[in-house]
Amino acid sequence: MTLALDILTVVAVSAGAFFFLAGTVGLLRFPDSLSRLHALTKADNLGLGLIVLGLLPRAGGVLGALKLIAVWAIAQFASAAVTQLLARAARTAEPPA
Amino acid sequence: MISSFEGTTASGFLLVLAIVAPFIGVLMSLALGGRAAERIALLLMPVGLGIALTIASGVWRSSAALLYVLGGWKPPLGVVLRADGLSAVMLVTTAILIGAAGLFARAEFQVPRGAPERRAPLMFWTLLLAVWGALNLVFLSSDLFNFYVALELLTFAAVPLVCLSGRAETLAAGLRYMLFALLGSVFYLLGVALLYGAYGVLDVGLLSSRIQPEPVVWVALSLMTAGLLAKTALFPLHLWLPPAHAGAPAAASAVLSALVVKGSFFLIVRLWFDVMPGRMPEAAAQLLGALGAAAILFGSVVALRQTRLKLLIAYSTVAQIGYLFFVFPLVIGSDVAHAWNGAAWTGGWMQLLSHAFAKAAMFLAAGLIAEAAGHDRTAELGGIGRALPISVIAFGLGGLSLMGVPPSGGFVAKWLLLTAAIEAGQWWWAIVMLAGGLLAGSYVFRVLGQLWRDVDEPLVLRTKVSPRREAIALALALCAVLLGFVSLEPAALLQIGRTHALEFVLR
Amino acid sequence: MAEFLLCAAVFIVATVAVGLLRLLRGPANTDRMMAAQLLGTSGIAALLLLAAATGESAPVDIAVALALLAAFSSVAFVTSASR
Amino acid sequence: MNGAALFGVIAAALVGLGLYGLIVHPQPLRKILSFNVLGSGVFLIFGVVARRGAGAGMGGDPVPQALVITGIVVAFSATALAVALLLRLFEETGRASLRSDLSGAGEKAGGNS
Amino acid sequence: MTAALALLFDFGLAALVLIVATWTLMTRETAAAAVGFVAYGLLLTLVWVRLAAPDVALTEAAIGSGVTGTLLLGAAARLRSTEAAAEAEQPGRAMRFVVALLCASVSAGIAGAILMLPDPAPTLAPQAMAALPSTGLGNAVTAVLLSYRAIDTLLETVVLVLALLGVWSLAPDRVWGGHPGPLISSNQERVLTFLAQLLPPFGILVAIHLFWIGADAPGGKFQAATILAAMWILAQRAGLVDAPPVSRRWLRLVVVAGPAVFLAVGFFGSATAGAFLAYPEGYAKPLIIAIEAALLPSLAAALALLVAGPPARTESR
Repeated sequence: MTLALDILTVVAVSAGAFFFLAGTVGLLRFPDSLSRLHALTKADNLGLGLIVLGLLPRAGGVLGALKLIAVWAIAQFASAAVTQLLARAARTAEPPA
Repeated sequence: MISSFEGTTASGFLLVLAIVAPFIGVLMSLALGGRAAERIALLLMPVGLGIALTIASGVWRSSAALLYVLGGWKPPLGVVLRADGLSAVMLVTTAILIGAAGLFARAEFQVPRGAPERRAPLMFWTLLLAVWGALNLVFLSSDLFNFYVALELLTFAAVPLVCLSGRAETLAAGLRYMLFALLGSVFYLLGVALLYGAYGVLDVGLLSSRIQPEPVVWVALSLMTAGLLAKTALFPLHLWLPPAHAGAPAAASAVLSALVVKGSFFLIVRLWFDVMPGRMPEAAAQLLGALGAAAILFGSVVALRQTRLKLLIAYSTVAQIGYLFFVFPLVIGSDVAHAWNGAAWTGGWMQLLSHAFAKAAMFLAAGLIAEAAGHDRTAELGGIGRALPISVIAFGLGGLSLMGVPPSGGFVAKWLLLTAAIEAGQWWWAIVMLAGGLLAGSYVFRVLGQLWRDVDEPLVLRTKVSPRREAIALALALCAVLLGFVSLEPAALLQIGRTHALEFVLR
Repeated sequence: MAEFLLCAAVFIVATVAVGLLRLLRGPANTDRMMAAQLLGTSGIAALLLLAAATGESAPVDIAVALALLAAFSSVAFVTSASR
Repeated sequence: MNGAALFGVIAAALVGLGLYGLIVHPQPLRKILSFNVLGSGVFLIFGVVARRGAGAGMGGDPVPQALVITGIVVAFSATALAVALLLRLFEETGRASLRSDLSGAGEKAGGNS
Repeated sequence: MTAALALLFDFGLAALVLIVATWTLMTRETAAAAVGFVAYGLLLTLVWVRLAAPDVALTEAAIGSGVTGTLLLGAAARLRSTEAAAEAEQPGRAMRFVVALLCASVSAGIAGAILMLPDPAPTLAPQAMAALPSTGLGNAVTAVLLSYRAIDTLLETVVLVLALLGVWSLAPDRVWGGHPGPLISSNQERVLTFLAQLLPPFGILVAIHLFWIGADAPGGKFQAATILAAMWILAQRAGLVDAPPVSRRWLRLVVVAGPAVFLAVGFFGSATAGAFLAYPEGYAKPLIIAIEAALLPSLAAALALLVAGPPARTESR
């Protein structure tokens, strides 16, 4: 059981780290603000989500797990809204050519 | 280490009250609003003066510092309040001057019965109380970090007072003052961090028993001193002072020039005479003296060229602050055995006190003149001497003390410093003092000449000036003069509480 | 396991270090804010990993606060820019 | 070199950087920002001092840590007051500069800031 | 292995802090610098975690980066039109070089002093720990703030009140007593409204959590109050609530209540425990929690109102 959970942790955390890498590369390489924003969302949603998932078995108690889920939920909702707001700001900053 | 603290002395609780009472006033004024602020302030003023006098008499009678251990936690973990002779003198001076400023300001910041709350009066009274509380904390605390909090309280109370009128130039002056003050306190805090890192204590007494002359200490103390110099507006860090002090309402200018800049000077003295007694390097002492000399010459020359009364008085503050810094080369440079009884020490404090009274009187008088004439351009104030003789006399008497004309407090101060300079063989400071006196004479008499000048058509006053307010300015000016008649015996008060420091000097 | 989690934290912070180039390069301030946003999220991830690796709970609380305030900063950015 | 010493050096560098910005930048807002960087450097020095004093089962000396918390709140208050002053100055004059603020004050000398 | 990893992490973090700080100070545009400052604050939070100061890390995240960042971002946006004029006032190259030299020597002196600090370092940690049981607390930082050095904290809350008074005192006379900040219509941005409805419940929960654990674990009133303040500002920015007029009695009472209760407990201590700000035996923890509970709304209101600025209008929504 613990081995399976450990494997879950390793896999999920590694996958999460990968999405952070992907998000960063996207943020750097994509040509315009909107597609960069898209890359950012990936890191925000999937990267953090997977890491939280991976850490859940190690949270040590219900309160710890709840906190982890709260972090994820807050980051999730906030990033969804913030992405829209930033997208609007980006559109007004550089109007499509 | 803890056992070296004897604990709270009798009537030590008064130290807490001296600090806390003004802040209780601030909170109540804000909560009640409207007319309450003025009443609370005026009610607290006699109470505060009573507390200050009781503390002073307690220090005088017991010939020892009063102590109060806050929260029952002795240093190094806790914080103590400590009132020595210096604290006592400063507490009483502050209470008198704050009271005078308050009585003077009533005409300007009164709220009529039933009128809605107005911004300026509410702010003036609460901030005046806040300045008072912050100064009392500076004088009574004996913990390096607590000093920092006191400095910040002082800044937050003083800056809004500068911009109370809301005019653009006072806003700019206030912002500049704020930036200088913040830079000053952050440098002070930096030094505190290093000292704590080296010795693990913040209490002045404990620190002075552990501190060693080593590189970390020199770095820390020079950073702290530099920060405090910026707040004291010692040349060349004086740029913020003239516009700030000239732009504030008269009563606030009086408090700022007479007391607030002295707060940071007081901490410099605490650092070099209590934390690190008698160990200031000769070169540093001479440097401070040289900056003081430059301040005297520069401030006086620029004051001479001012065309507006309040700016002239503000530049004269820049110059008069310079004299205070002669204490460092003269006390540290003279024969150490005589250092504490030395003329320089007493002269320095006499200068601080006489300048406080003289400058407060001058700002209040200038405020009345500006109020009556509608402006303070000296060239156009001819004939005001006839219209407001008492104010002009108050201004003139204050000026005499600045010049050092006998018999005034300023004379005694400058005479003591002068003789100390000659006795110590540092005649160059004596020359600067003489030149400073002559320059002060020129700018004071130039203005007095303009104010007394006869004009063909009599000056039309915009408003009537209440004789009571003129009397307050005159009374303060007379105090500055009368300080010259006081026998120097009470100067022994300045020595009380210095004993543990004395051991270091004599060793 | 602790070492793996620490490694992951180091890795994520390293990627962010590269991502901060976007902060420096811009060109628009919106891009810069995105980089700050990503930094916030990865900071949260790193704190969670650190907490799991060391067994302390404090970093998790800091992460919760960061999650709230990262969103807050972005809102402040957008609303002040649009005013 | 351990972590505390490393961050100590960084803190010293931040103080220098903040001081440079505070002196060189003409815009008051940049001065305020520089002040915040300078302040954070000072706080970090407290942090390093605290970390060096770890003991008695604690990762750091709690006294300097508590002082930093007080310091951060004070620095924020200072920033808020300075920013409010600056914005009011801008509303009144349309400018945000400390220069030539004495033009209306009839002052000739001493304005050489 | 772990130690090496940690050191690697520290080096990377230190380099990032230095790069972002330098860029923030040197970049041309002030708004960009303000964004840089937010990022800088986030990095500092990590540094504080690494320095084993989680209480400070929370404060830095909340105040240093979050609320200060908001203040700077807002001011930079307002002052954008003044940027070009300021450019011309920059001192010349030679002057900047001299200043840089001066600052470098200051840095070098401080760095030298830090490296010369004695080893083993003097510390009050053992004393703070030994005295902890008598306060009933589990968090030594909270004990320093509310017991050993309670006077600093008491006066610091007065500093906040004074700062607020100072900000309010800048109001033009004609709008005295009015609302701070510009008039914001509700439903301007649907997304923003959504966020401002969604986040505050979370924020309040988190604040209560931080407040509650503060006695025994990292956290406490300052951090909790800042989060509450941030939520209030968020709701204001979204136009959900209006900043209250500064003449409101309830508002002033909320601001004053915290320091007032603190003072009252202080005097209670001088009557019952022999010293101002002392706690009677066995009652330390409940009294400290009472002070913190009274401070929480006061601090939150003061912080949020400091960000909102001076009264600017008399018309309400």
